[in-house]
Amino acid sequence: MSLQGLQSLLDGILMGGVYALAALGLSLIFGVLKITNFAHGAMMTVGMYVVFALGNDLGLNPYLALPFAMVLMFLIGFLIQRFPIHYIEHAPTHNQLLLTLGMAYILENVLLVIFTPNYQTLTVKGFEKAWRIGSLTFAPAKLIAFGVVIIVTGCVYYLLYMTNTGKSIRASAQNETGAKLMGINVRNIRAIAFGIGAVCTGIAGGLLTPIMSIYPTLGETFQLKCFVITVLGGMGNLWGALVSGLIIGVVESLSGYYLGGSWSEMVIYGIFILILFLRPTGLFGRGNRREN
Amino acid sequence: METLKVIDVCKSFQGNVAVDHASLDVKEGEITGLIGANGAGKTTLFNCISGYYHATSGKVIYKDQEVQHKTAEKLCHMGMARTFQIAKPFGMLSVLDNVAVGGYNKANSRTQAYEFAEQSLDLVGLIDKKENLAQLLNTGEQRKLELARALATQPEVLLLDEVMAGLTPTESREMVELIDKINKTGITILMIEHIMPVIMKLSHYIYVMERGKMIAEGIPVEVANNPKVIESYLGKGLEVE
Amino acid sequence: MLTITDLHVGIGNLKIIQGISLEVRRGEIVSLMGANGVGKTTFMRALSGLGHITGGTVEFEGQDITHATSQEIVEAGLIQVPEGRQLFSLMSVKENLEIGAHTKRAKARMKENLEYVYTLFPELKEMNSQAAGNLSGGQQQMVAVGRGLMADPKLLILDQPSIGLSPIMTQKVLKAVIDIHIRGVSVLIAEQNIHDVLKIAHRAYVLEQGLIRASGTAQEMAENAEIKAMYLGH
Amino acid sequence: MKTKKVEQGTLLVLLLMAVIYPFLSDRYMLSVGISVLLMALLGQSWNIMSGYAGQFSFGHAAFFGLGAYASSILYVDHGVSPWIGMIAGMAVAALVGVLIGFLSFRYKLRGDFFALVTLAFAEILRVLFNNTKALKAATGILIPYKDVWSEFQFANDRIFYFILLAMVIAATIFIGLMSRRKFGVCLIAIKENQEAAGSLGVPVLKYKLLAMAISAAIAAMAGTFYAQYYGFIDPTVVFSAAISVEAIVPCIIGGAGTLGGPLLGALIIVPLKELSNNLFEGVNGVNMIIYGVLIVLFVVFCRDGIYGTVIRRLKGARS
Amino acid sequence: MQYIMESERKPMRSKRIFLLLMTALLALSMVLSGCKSQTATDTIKIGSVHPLTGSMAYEGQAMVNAQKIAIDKINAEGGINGRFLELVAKDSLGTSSGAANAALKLTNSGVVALTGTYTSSSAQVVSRTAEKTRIPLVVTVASSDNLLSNGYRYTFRVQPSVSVFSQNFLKYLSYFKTDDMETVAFIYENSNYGAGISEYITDHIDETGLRIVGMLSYPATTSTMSSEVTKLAALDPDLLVPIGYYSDQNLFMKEVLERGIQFKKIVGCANGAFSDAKFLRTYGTQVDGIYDINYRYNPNSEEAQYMLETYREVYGEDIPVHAIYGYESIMVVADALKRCKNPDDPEELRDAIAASEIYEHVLPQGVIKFDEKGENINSAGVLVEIRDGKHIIVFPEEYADHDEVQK
Repeated sequence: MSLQGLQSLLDGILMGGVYALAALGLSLIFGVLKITNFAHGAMMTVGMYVVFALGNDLGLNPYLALPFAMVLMFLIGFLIQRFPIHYIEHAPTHNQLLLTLGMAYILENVLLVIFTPNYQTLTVKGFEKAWRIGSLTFAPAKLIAFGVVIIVTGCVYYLLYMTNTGKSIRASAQNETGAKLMGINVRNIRAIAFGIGAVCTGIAGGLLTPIMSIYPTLGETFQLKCFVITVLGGMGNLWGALVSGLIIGVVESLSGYYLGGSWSEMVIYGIFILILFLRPTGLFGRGNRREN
Repeated sequence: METLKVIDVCKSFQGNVAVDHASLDVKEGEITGLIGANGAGKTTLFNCISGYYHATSGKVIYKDQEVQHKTAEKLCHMGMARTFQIAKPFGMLSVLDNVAVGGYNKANSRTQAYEFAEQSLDLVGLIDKKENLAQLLNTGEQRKLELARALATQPEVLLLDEVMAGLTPTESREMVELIDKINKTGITILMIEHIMPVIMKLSHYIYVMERGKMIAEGIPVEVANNPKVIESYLGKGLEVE
Repeated sequence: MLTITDLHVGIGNLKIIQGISLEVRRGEIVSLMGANGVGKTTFMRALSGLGHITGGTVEFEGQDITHATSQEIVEAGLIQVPEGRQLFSLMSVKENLEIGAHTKRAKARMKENLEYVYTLFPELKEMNSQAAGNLSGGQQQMVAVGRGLMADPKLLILDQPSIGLSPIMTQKVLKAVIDIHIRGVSVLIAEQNIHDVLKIAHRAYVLEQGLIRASGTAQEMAENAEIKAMYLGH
Repeated sequence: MKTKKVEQGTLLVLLLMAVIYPFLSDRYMLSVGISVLLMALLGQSWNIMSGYAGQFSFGHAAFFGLGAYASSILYVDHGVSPWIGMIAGMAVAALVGVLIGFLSFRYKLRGDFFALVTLAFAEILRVLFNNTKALKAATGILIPYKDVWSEFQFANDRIFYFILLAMVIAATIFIGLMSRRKFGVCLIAIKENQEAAGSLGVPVLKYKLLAMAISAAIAAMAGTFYAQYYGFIDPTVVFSAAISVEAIVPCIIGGAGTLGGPLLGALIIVPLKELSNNLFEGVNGVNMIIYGVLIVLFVVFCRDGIYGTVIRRLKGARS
Repeated sequence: MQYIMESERKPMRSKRIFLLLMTALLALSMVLSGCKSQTATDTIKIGSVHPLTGSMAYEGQAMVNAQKIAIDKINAEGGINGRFLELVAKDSLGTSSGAANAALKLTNSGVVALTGTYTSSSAQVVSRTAEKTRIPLVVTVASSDNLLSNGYRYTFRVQPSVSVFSQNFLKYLSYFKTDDMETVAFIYENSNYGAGISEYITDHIDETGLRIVGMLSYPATTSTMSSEVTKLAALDPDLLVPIGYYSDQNLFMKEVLERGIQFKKIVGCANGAFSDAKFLRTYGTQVDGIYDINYRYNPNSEEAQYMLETYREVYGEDIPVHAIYGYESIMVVADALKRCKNPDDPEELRDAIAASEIYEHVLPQGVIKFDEKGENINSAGVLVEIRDGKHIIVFPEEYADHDEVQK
């Protein structure tokens, strides 16, 4: 592989990390809560704007602003689950889809009203130049984002598999009646799970703020990509989401380099369809769940 | 004369063996019973016979043809119908429409399909409720609907998967009579059942399945006294001090 | 211990339970009998806060729990082992048991209860790390009962534990119920398998079309000609 | 029987309204009327495949776009009348629909996964058309402006309106007839329980594919109309997810799997959207917030759709 | 029956109230959308159709903002023969049907002219509407070449089209082309506008003596430009031509600057980012030496200065360059209105617009005059250089301005 190919690979991995985190939120919501969430991109944008507002108006370093964004995103996620998603948990997919789409319209346009539709750019001092090793360059914001992604994924894993709350979340996902009969407050637990998903999504958005110029509908462009990653990794599979995020990042970057950016979309959707056909449980999924 | 022969069928899911070299024969005009605990593989075997699953290995022979790779629709056209363990009514269709879906299997026209439907509703005793939505039926009626639908396809062989489940004593008594009646019209029956007295009363021949394998077979009396069956399935009865 | 007065329960617009009064005294095994579809499960679920109670009262240890949430009911010590087991099928046996001890009270006694579950069902210890969904029906029922015990019940409700089990497995589960009872837990058990359950119960109620049709001691019931004819007949 | 009367009554009232409407309205109202009908037509198309047969599509833009492109390319490049182009477009869309369906069903995709596949196919077509010079790439196709009926062009929008109305009526009648015949009854059976339907001898795959083909053809018809009426198409317009959403919205608002649902849904949501556009002109975004809130409220409080809820009530179905 | 999920407490009553409310709202909406807003006779209304929500809301809003400034200016100067102008702006929602409905709503409310629409697809639809309703449309921004190819009588375009921009590029090449410049690479967003310009230029590349070494296209919604930057860095063309919208081109430059890649010469063509004030605020002098051929005001025009200052005052930012055409479109309509005997007659207004000869305007071009297709015959972009973190027009000479610079 040429040096440029290597650089593309590297860029793909770094960007893939952010995709992975964004998809992780969706994977939780899609896989654990069984909600087809089309407000995912909009939730990501909310994260972007929270970090932007804190960074721009209060002069906070965007990475220090992340915790605030996390708290806010958790609340937003929690509330979205309690109302309105709670009411359509057992409704058919298209109802969920339309509802979350409605939520997306609301979130995006609330942002539009508050922040105006103008493009907003947040520059971080000291991050203007890429770091380099030999002839390879690393965008600092992406590198830090990558680190944060690994940490967050680890935290979420710990939360889901090592804590009581996590066990309750998984239990509620697998058998609602069983969970209720063990005294688990399923309603709250689901809202918490949605909140956690929203936090991941929001962080992913926040990490993109120093990388992209943002506007209220920016999140839409990540929506389908996140679905691709979620399905590729297996719904609700954390490490699957991480690895698939990297795969998609790399595929996008390499196909962008070798075929051109216009076709990289096509390659990604092609992979998506193949995965749906051949391994709907994802690359790492076990069992055959497509029938249910 | 066997209408249906199952020879050495295996079925596994991602390495989990659900049916392990199971064989059975269904003789024409008889009622053949299949018993075993939940998870023994009865329903999976049923699914392999009725074309819903394709057996991993082994053969299913129906009317002297190998049918293990045929779909459920094809088998239905060939005269094999089945019911499901959990009744699966088409809730938003009326009872009559539900049965007519089955009726279309052999019918040449809409009228004939509905004729078939009315006939079988009459047979199972649901004709009074034909205009109701299927989802409004109670458990017992849903069972009957399930049976009527299968009958409307004009089957030669009927596969019944726990038709007694969820029935009140009165209903199950009626159901026993109904099955007997259906059998007397010349339809061959293979049935899965839990309730021992029912299967003992109805079946001409019984197979016992455990962990995917056939562990015993014979006429009812033989099976009930088979020590292997007692040991692993029937038990010696509950002894309380 | 559990006093139910004139309970009405519905699903949607349908009235399923139409005025049931029933009592479980401390230290009793009470059986609720009736064929499938008469409303046993609806009734049982309502006791655990999973139904739409339209009338009547449920009192547990002097506390009115008619409209309590399922969490509150579990806290109070009324635990249900539901019909169809409702296990967390992708989680391991151990995790299933651990989740049973969700309340504070149960967590405090988790170690003790876990030990008891393992003495009651030694097989479970060997299958600790297996996913619950991969077990056989009988084994799953053991996990379900075990999970219920982990919640440290004062009163254990078992909804049709024998469903789908072979007769021999049913006998095993019922034996476990006796053991649990000896340990001081009261039991309310719904069963179709009347023949066996009357052997272990002190008293029994017969449910038919949403109403109590008959009640009495187990012996009375076993000797009742009508019931014999209806349920023990086949 | 009561249900039937109510259904027929509703449809008759709707039809009457639809016929009188253009004579009472000005150009703007007519244009809104056309938006309503276009949404209704897309809705009916979606209704067959997703409402009746239960195969949830989130990529109807694929068929819509194919229809628009097929007729427009034939018309602009080869001078073929769009009336004929429309038929060709319908055929192409049906073919693609069958292909997508065949692959999806062959791999046993359902529910969310099937929806995602259709979405992905629509996106692939968008990228493909956007990058293929022979298909005019990103430039799009401009339809010449004339007033020649044989070329599907009218200066008078009222004629466009009535043509679209005829299409909607045809689709509705088709579905109405279908729903009482073998095909329709079996489709509902497939939706409610595919295995059970299969075990009763219903040719599940064939019927599902047929439903997809018909659905795709109707969407393509809507696509041709769109191109002829608005006079311009490009890949980002006709293959956009927004079109796919427009096919779903009226069905959910009105009631999926009912004959009048998509019609009523379109009749409700389009004017409401227009209204919120008109009422909240001052602060941009508020119109879309209102639209979003409306959708959320409808879905939460009226899960079966307005028409669907009424029909279910009449049939005495459980909510 | 046990398998039915009991939902906890159905919102029965609220459901009924909701349905009632919806019915009422529906009835209201039918009535309201039916009534025409009363036609005030004292003002002359001009309609404006732009995307005010969705992904192009910023551009659309800026366009309307600039139009408002133009309207205010005319009204402050006494209006049209004593009558005031009124701008009625509608959200096109960025869709064709939205644009058509908005345009018709406007024609209904008695506007004498339409303006719009920022996107070409909407412009095509609105121009057809204009033709059908016989109300003139002055296109603010829509660059598609085939917009006027249908022979519409009622559509006029002030702004330079794709081919004009491309021709400008070829013409201005002489200014920045050095003798050792041999290779050229394009990086363009893959829609009508980016692809259109790059195609036009490549078709005429032989005239320039340049050799194309790279044609990189990307979707405008991309979230990363890394691989494009990597590839271009390897190609290292003598001339790099980026064509795209604000957010994607901003992303591109950010990557370039981060990595410290020095391209020999970057000349944007109608680049959404390079000519934007925000771009300079973000990067300052780092982007010095970049050229862009783009929309611009005429720095020598007093009116342009007025426009700039007022916009900055009212909206707190510099006027985005495309919005200048929003401003001028109003001026074109106003100029024509002044020449009409009956300003309420769209037909007369159309003829007046067609006969326009405007010498005093804010654009860097000669007289504004329309050919029979409706195209502004002198429309042109200018070559802008970023010098000391400021935009300076360097070519053509008559609009070049080395002293006056935009803040």
